[in-house]
Amino acid sequence: MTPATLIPIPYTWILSLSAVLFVIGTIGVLLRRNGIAIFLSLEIMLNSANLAFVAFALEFAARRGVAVALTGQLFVFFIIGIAAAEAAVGLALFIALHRLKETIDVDRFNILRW
Amino acid sequence: MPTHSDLLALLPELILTLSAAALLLIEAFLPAMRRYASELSLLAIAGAAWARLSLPLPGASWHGMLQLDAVASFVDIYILVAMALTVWMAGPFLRRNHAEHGEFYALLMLAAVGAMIMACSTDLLPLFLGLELLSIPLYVLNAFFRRVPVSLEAGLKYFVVGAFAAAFMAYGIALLYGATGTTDLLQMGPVLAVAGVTSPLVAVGLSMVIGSLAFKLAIFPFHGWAPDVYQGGPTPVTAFLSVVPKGAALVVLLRLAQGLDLFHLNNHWVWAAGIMAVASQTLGNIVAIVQRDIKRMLAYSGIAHMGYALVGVIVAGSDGSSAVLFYLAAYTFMNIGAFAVVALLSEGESEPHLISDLAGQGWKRPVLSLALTVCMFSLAGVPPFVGFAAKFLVFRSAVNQGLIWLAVLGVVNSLISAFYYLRVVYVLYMRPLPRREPDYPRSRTITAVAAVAALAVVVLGTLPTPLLAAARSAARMLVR
Amino acid sequence: MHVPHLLSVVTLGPIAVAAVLALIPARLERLHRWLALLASVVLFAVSCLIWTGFNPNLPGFQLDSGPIPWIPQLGVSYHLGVDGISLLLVLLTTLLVPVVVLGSWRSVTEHVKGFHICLLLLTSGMLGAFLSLDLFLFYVFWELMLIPMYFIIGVWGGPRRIYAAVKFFIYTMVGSVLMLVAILYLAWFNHQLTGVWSFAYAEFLKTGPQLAMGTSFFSSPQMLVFAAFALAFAIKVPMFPFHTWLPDAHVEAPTGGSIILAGVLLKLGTYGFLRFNRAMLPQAWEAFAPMIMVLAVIGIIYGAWVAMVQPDMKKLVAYSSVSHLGFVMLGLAAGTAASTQGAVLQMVNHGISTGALFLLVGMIYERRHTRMIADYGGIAAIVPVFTGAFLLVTLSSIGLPGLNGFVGEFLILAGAWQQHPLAVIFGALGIVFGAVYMLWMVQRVFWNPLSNEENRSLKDMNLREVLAVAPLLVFIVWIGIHPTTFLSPMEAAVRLLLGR
Amino acid sequence: MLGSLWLIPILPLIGFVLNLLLGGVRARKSLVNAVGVGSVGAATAVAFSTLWQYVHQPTVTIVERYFTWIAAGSISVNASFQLDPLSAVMVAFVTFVGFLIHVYSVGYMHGESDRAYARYFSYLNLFMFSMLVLVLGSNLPVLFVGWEGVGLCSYLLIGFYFEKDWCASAGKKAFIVNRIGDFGFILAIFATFAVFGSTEFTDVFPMAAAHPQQYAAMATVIGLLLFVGAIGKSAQIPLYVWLPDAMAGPTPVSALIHAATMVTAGVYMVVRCNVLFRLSPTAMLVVAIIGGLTAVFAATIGLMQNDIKKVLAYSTVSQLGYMFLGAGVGAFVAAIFHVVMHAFFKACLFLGSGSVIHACGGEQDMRKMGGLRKYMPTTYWTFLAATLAIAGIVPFAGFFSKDEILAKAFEAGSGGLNGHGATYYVLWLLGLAGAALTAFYMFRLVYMTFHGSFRGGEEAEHHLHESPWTMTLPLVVLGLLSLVGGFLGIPRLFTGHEGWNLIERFLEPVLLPLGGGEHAAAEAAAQVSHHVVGAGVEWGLVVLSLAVAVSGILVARSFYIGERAFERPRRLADRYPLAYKLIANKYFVDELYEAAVVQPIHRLATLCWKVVDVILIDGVGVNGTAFTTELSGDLLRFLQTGNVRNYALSVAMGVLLLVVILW
Repeated sequence: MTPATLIPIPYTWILSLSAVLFVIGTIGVLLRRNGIAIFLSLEIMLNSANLAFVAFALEFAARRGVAVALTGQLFVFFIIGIAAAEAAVGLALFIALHRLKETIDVDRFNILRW
Repeated sequence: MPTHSDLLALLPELILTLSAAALLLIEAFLPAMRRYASELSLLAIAGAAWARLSLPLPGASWHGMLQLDAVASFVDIYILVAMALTVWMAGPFLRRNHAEHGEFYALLMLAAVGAMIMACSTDLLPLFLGLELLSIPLYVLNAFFRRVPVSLEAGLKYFVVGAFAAAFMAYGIALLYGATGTTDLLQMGPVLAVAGVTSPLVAVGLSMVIGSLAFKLAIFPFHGWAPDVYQGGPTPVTAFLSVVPKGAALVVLLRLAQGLDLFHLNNHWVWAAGIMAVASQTLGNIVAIVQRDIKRMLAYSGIAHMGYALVGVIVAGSDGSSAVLFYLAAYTFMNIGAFAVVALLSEGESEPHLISDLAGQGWKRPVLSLALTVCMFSLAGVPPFVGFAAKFLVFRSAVNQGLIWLAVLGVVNSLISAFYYLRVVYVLYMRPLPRREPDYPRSRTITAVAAVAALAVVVLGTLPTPLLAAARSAARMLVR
Repeated sequence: MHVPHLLSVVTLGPIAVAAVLALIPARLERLHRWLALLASVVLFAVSCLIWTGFNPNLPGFQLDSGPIPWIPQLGVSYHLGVDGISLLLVLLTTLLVPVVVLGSWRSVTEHVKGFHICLLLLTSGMLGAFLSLDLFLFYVFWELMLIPMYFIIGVWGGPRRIYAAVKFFIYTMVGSVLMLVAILYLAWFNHQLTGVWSFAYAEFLKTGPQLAMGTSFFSSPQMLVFAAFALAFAIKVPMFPFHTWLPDAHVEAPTGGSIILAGVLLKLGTYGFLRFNRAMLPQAWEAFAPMIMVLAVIGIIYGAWVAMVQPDMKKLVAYSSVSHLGFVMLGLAAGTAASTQGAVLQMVNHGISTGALFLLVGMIYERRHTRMIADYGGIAAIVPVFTGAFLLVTLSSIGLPGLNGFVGEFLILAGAWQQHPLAVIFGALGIVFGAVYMLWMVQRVFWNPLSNEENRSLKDMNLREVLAVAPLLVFIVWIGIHPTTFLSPMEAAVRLLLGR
Repeated sequence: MLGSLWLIPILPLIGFVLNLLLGGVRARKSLVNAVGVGSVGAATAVAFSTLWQYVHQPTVTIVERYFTWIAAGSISVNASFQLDPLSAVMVAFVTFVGFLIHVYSVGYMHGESDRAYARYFSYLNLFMFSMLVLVLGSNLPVLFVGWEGVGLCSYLLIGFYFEKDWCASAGKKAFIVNRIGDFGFILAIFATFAVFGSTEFTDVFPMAAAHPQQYAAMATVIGLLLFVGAIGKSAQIPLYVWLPDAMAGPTPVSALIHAATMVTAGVYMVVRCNVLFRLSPTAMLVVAIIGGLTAVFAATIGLMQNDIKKVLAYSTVSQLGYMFLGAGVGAFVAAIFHVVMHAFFKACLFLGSGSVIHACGGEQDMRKMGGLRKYMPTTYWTFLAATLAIAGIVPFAGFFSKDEILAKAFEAGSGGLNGHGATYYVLWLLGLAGAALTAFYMFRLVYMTFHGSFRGGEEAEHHLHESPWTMTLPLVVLGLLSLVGGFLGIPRLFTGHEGWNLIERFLEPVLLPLGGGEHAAAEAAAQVSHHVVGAGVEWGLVVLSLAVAVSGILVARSFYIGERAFERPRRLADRYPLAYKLIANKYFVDELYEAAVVQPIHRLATLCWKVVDVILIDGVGVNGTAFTTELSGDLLRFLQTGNVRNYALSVAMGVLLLVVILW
């Protein structure tokens, strides 16, 4: 096998996928009531951003005829790291909440309102 | 590989980060030292401030990703001062609530570092990092009293909406990157000037970035979290939250507005931002009128105030920018002063901070009440307090830019705001002490914080010249 | 004798004294009272120095203190100056302050320290507003008055004091916020013309008249700016539809508060009209004068009528102020030299007469803790001295020739007649109604059979109270018999001001 | 003395101040007398010595300027006095009568407490001061000072017994009704300033007299406005209502202020401004009509009053009417003449009635009097003299003055003055009728009071006594003056040449000749009419008026004397119940005013307060706004559901919004 035989996927497809993912994630955050589910939706949103970055990075690399467009790729790593950090904090929060109220249904947390 | 000068440029941030780490270690291995955590962090802040003031400003560094100019230093100092006041009042506050943990300060410092990074970054990458570094500790800090339901709830809400907004930020940056092929604002500007905003990628991306910044500022309609979080979170955290992220976000917005020259780039921008500004002012003020809890009221007032500040951002230019920077400083003092008093005039964290509970305190706690009164009048924008000078500058910039309608709506709004600020004052002085007198704690330190803030409000209000000079020179850097 | 920065001494002195009082423990009430009294008397003495140092032949501003750059980046400067018009009002203010201190000697019993601090801050605010020659500075002083007055009404006031205090504050602010925008606009316009940032009154005097008049109200910068200023001042005066804060504020405020409110604060409105609207925006003034005149006449008659049916003495006097200030506005709107001078003099007269009325009402309130006219009647025999004083003040306020009130009204109406006889005819009706409501009150309070036994034990005025009223009575007669003492200093200033 | 006119009013002013202080320390009455009466006495002395010098030198107008009172812009008023024949006459009788009445008061008021006594005299002195300023003032504003001053004093003195609410009300009524008049007066002053640029008599009148046509129109305006003031002060229709109530004051006050001096100020002012009136036929006519009507109208009311002072009050109103009639027909001198004569006999009448009331222990109802002649002869004879004078019987004072006025009215009619001949004839007839009525009600009063037998009950009769000398002395003096005073102005008719008409000759210079134009013609016409009316006609008039007066007296005699006294009037009343009711209730004028003026205004005021202020402006406007704001806050707060997902939604929506706008 030689790389030459590989058929590159048009970056627009990847972009579309990321857009779809982002929308899915957004809708997930807005509709799901379970804290973990919301949290996962957030992860989806972030990862859709990653996809977009990668896609653009590929495209730019191709256009500029360089091996890799660094900025885009870099960003992905940072976002992954940040996602991890958010995960840590988020899960900790949900555990504390569960301790307090035996539930992580976010709709149940509305003492503070009006 | 970062050069020596790059490291030096970030010395304040480094100092804070290291001392944060140190505090964590102390927390782990020298619990006895806990009691001095607050003092230690004050030392660290002082050090950072010294570094920022004494070291020369290198300007562009880190491959031009960071722009350490007068603006950055102005904001850094402002962040450090705000943080110093917060930390100062945090000591006795935590002691009172038996939550004296070094992490608190460590997290505060990290958040501050995040804000400082945001303030100086001209590239979207460090900007995003700073934003997250600012947000994540704050998620934790809001939920710091993890046995207090409201505190946890505040943490939850800030986290969910914050992360949501952050995701938007990330995706928005991605789109901008896609549209312009760069994440550097300074390079982005010319590209956009050619391309224009009409391309969907840019429009959407820009909207997402601006939106998530507006979220930090709690500008309508991104304000939803603010009242709940303010009300629920520990008071010093609220104080910090109400000024530091806003400072950072506003500066970023200014950099965007300047770098991309939004004012001329797209005339829709003026309308969009104008509507958001006026809406925040109106909603904030009108809803604040009916609030019973003073922290919640201050949250709404904060929404309104960011509305005023946004007017300056719209105007941009040296006039607008300097006005915004001045506004930040002014807002810090009056807001932190108010929260300091609130921290003292409450029987406990889980208790609501009802305005009506202040009845008659005016003559019982003269210094504290006077400080609160000064802050209230200043927030209402009554001379000779700094709040007036700030509003004056913002509206002046609007009028000079021909945006008289923004100025008029602004002053009308500050008129409405007088309603609820006055209520606090008359509850303090004109209502009798309740029969069952609330036993509010006494703390020299927090009183001192309040007094210092109030003093600053008066002095900066009567002699705004030096501060204004600093703000203007900073703004000049921004415009150039 | 020459004192450098005399005006600054007068304006900022009270703040300094207030700071001193702030350091003295609150429990030393007598000390606070005496210090405040001493300070206010000295203040009056100093303002008399201004009077002696004042050259009535110079039309412009004199004894300037400043201009000292204050916020150079914006062209804001600290600049005080006095001309014949502000001179009189400064004298009035400083005359009333000691009266207030004496009048509050017994009536203000709690938070004595706070009261006197507020009073002194208020004094600074008023004097500053009269003297400042920089519109930023003026605005600062103008708003500065709000805070202490808010406290005076709200803390030491009557049962509905909080409502009254907030109403006063918001009402006044409604006007002043738009004035702020107008000032900003003027500054911008001035910069367009001259290229310098400045808030100096002198500058605006030059550039203000050059504001375009436009075709319609909303397309006319000058008219819009005028309206913004006018609203602020009309509320302060107060002119007819904007007057409803006044009765509440007066009734709820403590005696001292009412005296200052009626005596000085209202004058800031009329003063503002003269100093800013009239002088800076002449064309717009021409356009608005008829409207102002109509409102003024309405105010004269309306105020008199409503006063007539008031059951509460303080409210009656409050509405009478609406009527009297209507005369002042009529004089200003007519705009002849005579009517304008009359208006300025009438500001002083009203300050003295109405101040005295509030003082006297306060005295009797201290004794019986009611202001209802119905609770009195036939007390003349029991408190003859008080009756005499009250009668004299009443006569002055209904404009009996030989007392101060007449001179002012006479000049206003006589001066206005040359331009607008119709307005004068209606205005003069106010003199008739004035007699009706004042004398009716006098009859129901002092004459008639002694209806209420509780009044039999009323005490007549004591020495302190006599001392508090005496200076006012002296001026009532003095201005009535020899008004030229007070008319001549302002003549040049008024001529200059109208000359524009 | 001629150099210091200010001395005359200043003395009473000093008296006023001193008496106030004396009252403060409750000084002895004798001290108060010394100050009160002394100061006025001194003033009188100064006045007469001044006048003595004045009449012994060519009659010029002396103006003394003291200082600039009010000066601003085009308005400039001097504090200055002027002495000319007119003010000379006024000063003379004001000080003289005033002095007498001060003396009288010493006796009349001795019952008061020391404090009240001092208060009384201080007010009285203040009145003298104001009245003298009024007559000496050399320009309208200064005159106005006195004008308002006397009004104030009348207010204070009517309400002297302030603890009686009707006295207090009467005082207030007097002041306010006068204020309505002053409204006109002060407008007249403004108009004068506007037209002539000055209000100095010595500037205005010559100017006006020199250019009649030029100033005719404005003269009408100013004249009518001035007359409004006069109507108020001199109690003419429709503003006479305060004077009868003013009788609530002590009787000497009624005598001095509400009969002799103050109420005649209106006449004085009209005569003073005669130039302006003569320029304006309209004004003249109005003055004449008002005067004539009042003369009769008041007289009819006087017919049925039973309160002795009320009768005199209405007779005063009526007599003032005569004076204005005189002025209105151009008989300015006659008007002033009548003012002076009236001062003598009406003061005498009031003082007499005071002495009667004093004797009857405060009783004022004539139905409870009668037959007092034998108890108090001095009072009776002086009173009778004055009555004959007012009735106009030769040779008493009233005859000459009143007859002069009627004659002039007739001349005006026959001469067709200003082309209103018919009207003036009617007015003359009214005057004649009034004369009859006057004679009737005055003698009714005399008969009811002094003749017949006492109806006041037994023990009241024991207390009847003649008054002390302090009271009778003034009576005697005034009685004599009512007898001989008229000789000051004996018309040419009697003596054959003008020379004997002293007062006319003395006052001539006050009537400046009008220069040129049709006014001169009118003047000439008026002059001519003098001679149109031949001596025969004049004698006829004299006889006629005498006959009328005598008939009035006879009717009164037949009504109220003898065993069938009081029957006829009762029968009349029964026959014409309506007329009786109407007159007995003074034509319900007070009630009318109450219903037509006072109540509506009061209601309107209440409406302004309760509806416009409280409901509209404050309720809807102010609190309404505040309420709306708070309400919208209360609604908007529910956007804050507390549900985190909604916040997230709003963020998403916000971004969407931005996209839409920015795109």
